[in-house]
Amino acid sequence: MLSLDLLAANLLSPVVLAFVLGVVATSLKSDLEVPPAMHSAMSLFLLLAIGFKGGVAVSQASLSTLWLPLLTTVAAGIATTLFAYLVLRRFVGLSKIDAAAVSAHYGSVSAVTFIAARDLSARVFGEPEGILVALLVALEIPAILIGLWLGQRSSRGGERMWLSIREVLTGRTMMLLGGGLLIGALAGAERMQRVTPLFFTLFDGVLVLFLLDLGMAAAKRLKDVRIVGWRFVAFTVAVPITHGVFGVWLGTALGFSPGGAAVFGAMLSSASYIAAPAAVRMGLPEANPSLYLTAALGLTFPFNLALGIPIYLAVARALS
Amino acid sequence: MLSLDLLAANLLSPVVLAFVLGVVATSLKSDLEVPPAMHSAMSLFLLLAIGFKGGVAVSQASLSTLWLPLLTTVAAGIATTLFAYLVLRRFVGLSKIDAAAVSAHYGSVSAVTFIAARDLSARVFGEPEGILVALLVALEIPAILIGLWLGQRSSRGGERMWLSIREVLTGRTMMLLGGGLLIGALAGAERMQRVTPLFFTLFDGVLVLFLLDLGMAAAKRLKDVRIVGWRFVAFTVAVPITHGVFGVWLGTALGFSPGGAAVFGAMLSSASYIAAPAAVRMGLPEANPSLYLTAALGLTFPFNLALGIPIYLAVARALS
Amino acid sequence: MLSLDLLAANLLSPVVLAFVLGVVATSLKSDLEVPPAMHSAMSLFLLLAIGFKGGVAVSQASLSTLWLPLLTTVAAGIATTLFAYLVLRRFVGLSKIDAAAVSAHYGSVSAVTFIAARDLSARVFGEPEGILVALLVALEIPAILIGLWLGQRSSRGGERMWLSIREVLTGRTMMLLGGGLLIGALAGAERMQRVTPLFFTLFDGVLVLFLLDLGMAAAKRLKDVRIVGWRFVAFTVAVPITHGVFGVWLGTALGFSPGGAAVFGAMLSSASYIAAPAAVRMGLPEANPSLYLTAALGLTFPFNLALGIPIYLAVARALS
Amino acid sequence: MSDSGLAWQQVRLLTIVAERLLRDRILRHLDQMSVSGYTVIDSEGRGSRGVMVDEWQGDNVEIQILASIEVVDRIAEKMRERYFEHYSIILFAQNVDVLRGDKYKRP
Amino acid sequence: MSDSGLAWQQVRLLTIVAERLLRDRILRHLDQMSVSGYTVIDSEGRGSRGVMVDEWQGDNVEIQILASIEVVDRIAEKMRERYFEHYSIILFAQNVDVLRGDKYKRP
Amino acid sequence: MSDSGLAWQQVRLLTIVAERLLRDRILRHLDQMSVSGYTVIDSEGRGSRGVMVDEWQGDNVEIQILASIEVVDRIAEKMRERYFEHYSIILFAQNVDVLRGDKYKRP
Ligand SMILES: Nc1ncnc2c1ncn2[C@@H]1O[C@H](COP(=O)(O)O)[C@@H](O)[C@H]1O
Ligand SMILES: Nc1ncnc2c1ncn2[C@@H]1O[C@H](COP(=O)(O)O)[C@@H](O)[C@H]1O
Ligand SMILES: Nc1ncnc2c1ncn2[C@@H]1O[C@H](COP(=O)(O)O)[C@@H](O)[C@H]1O
Ligand code: NA
Ligand code: NA
Ligand code: NA
Repeated sequence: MLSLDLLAANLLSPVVLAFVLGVVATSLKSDLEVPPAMHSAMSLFLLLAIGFKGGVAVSQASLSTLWLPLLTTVAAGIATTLFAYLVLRRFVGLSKIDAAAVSAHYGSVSAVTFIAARDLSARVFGEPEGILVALLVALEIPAILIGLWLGQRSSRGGERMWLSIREVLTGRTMMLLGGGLLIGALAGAERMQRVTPLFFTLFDGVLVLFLLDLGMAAAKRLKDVRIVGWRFVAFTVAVPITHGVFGVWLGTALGFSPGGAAVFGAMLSSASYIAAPAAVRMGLPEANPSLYLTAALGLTFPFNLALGIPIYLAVARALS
Repeated sequence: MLSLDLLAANLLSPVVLAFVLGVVATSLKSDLEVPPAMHSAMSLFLLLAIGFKGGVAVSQASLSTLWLPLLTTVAAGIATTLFAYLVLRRFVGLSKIDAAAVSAHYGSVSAVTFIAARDLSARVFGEPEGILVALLVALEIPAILIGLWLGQRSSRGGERMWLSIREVLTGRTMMLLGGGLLIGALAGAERMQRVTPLFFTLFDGVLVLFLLDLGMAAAKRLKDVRIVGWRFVAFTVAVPITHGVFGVWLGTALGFSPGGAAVFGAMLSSASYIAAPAAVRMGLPEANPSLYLTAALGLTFPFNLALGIPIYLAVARALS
Repeated sequence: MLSLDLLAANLLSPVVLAFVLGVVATSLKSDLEVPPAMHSAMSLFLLLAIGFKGGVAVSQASLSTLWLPLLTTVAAGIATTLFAYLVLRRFVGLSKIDAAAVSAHYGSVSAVTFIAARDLSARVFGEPEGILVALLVALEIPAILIGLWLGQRSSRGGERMWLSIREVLTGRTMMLLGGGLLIGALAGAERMQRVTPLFFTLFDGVLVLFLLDLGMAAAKRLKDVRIVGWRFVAFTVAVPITHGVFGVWLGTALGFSPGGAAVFGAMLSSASYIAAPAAVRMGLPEANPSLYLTAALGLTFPFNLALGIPIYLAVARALS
Repeated sequence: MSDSGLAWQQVRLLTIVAERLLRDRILRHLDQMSVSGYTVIDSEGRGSRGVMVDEWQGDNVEIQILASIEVVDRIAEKMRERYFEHYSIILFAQNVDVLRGDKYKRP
Repeated sequence: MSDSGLAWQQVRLLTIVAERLLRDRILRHLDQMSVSGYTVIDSEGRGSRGVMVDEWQGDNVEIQILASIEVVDRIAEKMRERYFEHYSIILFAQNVDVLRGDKYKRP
Repeated sequence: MSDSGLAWQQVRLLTIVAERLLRDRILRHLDQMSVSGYTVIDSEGRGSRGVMVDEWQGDNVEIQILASIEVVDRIAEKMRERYFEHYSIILFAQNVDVLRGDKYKRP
């Protein structure tokens, strides 16, 4: 099912190779480093650019076709959060607080995984649906809210919960993705054309630099992996695959193209490591951050980048 | 006179929408932020790129046609500074020092307003005259000198004045605009071609990012607006309009195309918020910085960006 | 031999003019500055992009044609290091330690000199051989090892030597150049195409910004020039010319095109100011850093940028 | 305190090192506590927790506050109560000499 | 001062926090005042003025100077005279222990 | 030490300012010396040497370490032995008050 050239096309792409270079550099204790300001600049650029792309797509779509996918996405975000929570409680045996914290990450979404999936998918199947970006925005928040709610039932401080929710809704990720979406939709394809050379043409190149940086960050996280236990490690692979295959099926049921369904699968599969950690750290400070950071950035992200995405593409091809 | 689609073309441009996003993010107390190093990098890029563009234009113009516009621009810079000073003394009732400090800003020029005007003008009327960049450089300095001189008559320390003048002339803005102009003129169009993809093709995209950042800065400045009084607020709109319409008329009289005249109007209308504040802070430390920063960046810049520029375009169209 | 239009083509290129602007700004004590994070970001970009370019070239070359140039390059790196050491001991009269430290720089290579030479060469003779980048990587290290070894014979601490060697091999420069080379070679031309707009199309523009920054750094270094004595200053010009002409001859003997031979000459001629200083500072701390930094960055780099490169081009043209 | 003609006065300098995420909250506390000002410096660090959740903005911040003993104690108390248990945060205090000491001594 | 074999000596540490615009001027003063060195750190802050005119380079700088009591007083006096009235600037001083104390004690 | 109900305890604060190149080595020393943590700040500076070889990463770093007198002396001794002769490096120490003093007092 998972053809070799799909794997090769993915593993030999500059994006994945740059990630590997980052991991190698950190393992060799190289003094290579990406300045923090450059990291922020690239995040900002990538999120805004995704927003713009999605906004242009939305401006060309009829709004009536958006509601069903949007609602389905929110429902899927809630379902995957709860499923991850159950697995973490029953199978991994985490405490309530830790399980809630981790599940918030696995119900939410990683924008970079989305981008990498979109890239490979576009090369294999042609451009996927543009409205997927709108779904990306919709998938980000619900899981975090559910996770915070699950965790704070067993903890003090509901006030803290509202503070955290406020922070997620006005946080950078939402501002850039959501704001970019609005700008793209309001300006429309023609007016956006003058910013195309920066935001669209350079996108893949910036992604390569960003993944070099993420590779270094992921390798640092991996040092904590000994602490977490094999059941937890198994979780970080098995649950994403489950979510991913479920997502591909759901995407196909929604009538997406095979490429779109594969990207939708990768979205459900991915775990947030930008918006969720900050929100969970503020809202559930008792939870152990090593757990969710190691899992989302150190294990699930590399897994999806290298193997997960080709798998979801293969599943999408098989289902179509 | 001010047609609706001109307004729409402006307000729905990604540049203006990005500014609004910045204002909104700051109002919502979002943690969105542009790293200071990225801000500096973008300023540097934009100023150098404008210089390059102007230099290439100047290298293609005959120098004999440059003298009249240059002298007129310097004269106009002095005239608008004095006019602003009078209005601030008589109508707003500022102290001599504060009036001098603020008028230095309104006689000088904002490079970003120039760029935004050039952009809209190019879309509506086609590319305006390239030598406008040389005028931009010429307009920057005189007002600051006049302002410092007006202020320091009533204060101690002529030594301080010379220090400030030295600093304006060797300051970043002059180095990048003036240096870029020289490089562009010396290298010429053909040799500059290899840097076109970075400095010219990406220009509009970088401008969008820069305005996101300026939106956040402007919103922060606006918090001080309560202190300044309604007469001062009226000044920040009425005087720029006056300067702008005067500039359009002057540009038309100089034989510019309608687009060029509109851009020239926007230049005269705009208030400096990079070069002037630093120079005035050093040269007139007794002046209240909240006044000139709130006015130039918090009020006049957004006004021009949203409404002023379309107005000057409409006036130019009517006069031509 | 050195035609005037070759000189003009070089001196009026935006890259050289930007360097001059940087020197002027620093001499005028301007407050112009490139944020450190932007400096690092540009270094990272340029090194990785060179690596990518070379990797793509290597992926298209047959490996059997690579061995001879590679071995010759390593031998030339050792030879130039030893030659520089002899001149520094006999003619300049430096101490053993200082001579070893400086010779490590002159046997190694400056990536920016390589790029500038490649640029001018491409404009004059057409694209030079792509495998030159692989030679650049090979030329970097041997001289540093020889220099450390020369210096540490007369000093304590062999342990320190191994630490330094480890650091050179895992240092940023190697990671980015070597890692980029591997990525480019593994991914191949077709897969790299999506990152072309960032890494290849923008390359020259970024180089202009980088040289503005280097101009400021070089001007700062030049302040120390009084301390070093005229014999040392003579060394910083005469030895690079010798190395450069030798390199052009060697490149021609290796069968390179005239452009390729000229670039090879510029490589041998150039002195490292990124990798070597850091390694030498750690491995030979007794050596005086002002010597090697002033020489490599303050004297030899500007000389090569302005005059050396056109000279090697003229020599290559004469030899072909 | 020195022997010169300058009127050095003693106040207390409190330094807080905390994970970046707490930055805005701590500054909001300070704004409410009649502090005359503060200085914030980006920093990195290692400690007993070593958590860095905010890849975006880098590691830690160091916040320096000049204030009277009482105010410094009140701030320290607040930090202990709110953040010591679950967050990466340390603080230390010392006496320093300032000119214009009244500036820092709002009650 | 500690009890170890190390020869700790007391000198004075002066810390100046000022708006970025003053940076180069203050350093020029220091160069003229026989100071053996200084350390400069970028910082942000809020104070009684809270002015930031230089969007370009960010907020404040913190400058640390190790020197003798006399030199520190001379610097403080100069800062007060030149900048206290109109600019955002504060300073504080304290005693610290250094090794190689002579290094910091040029007259 | 203040008079409040808070249990301030005295420990020693060591500040090292060194050229950027030494950063990772110094931190490796600290990791081996049973220090409970450290804080690192980017800085620039001028001193008796004023060497900056690492254009890439900027100038100096300032490293702050809270520890017992003994550990601080041990670190200072190590720095003197290894780096004072050839590198740009200075250090100073002072007493500060902390809460939870035991945290910093591993032997
Ligand atoms: N002993 C120490 N000396 C200096 N800084 C420390 C020390 N311990 C902790 N820190 C700083 O305080 C932050 C939080 O510490 P912690 O709460 O122990 O994780 C660390 O990231 C360091 O920046
Ligand atoms: N009480 C304080 N504690 C610490 N830093 C302060 C304090 N007051 C002022 N500052 C710093 O000094 C700068 C100038 O202060 P000011 O002159 O009061 O505006 C501020 O931006 C802060 O960085
Ligand atoms: N007197 C001083 N006061 C404050 N910082 C200093 C002083 N002397 C040196 N430094 C700092 O320590 C670094 C190294 O000093 P040095 O070893 O003297 O070159 C300098 O770059 C400064 O950042
Ligand atoms: Na998910
Ligand atoms: Na104006
Ligand atoms: Na060489």
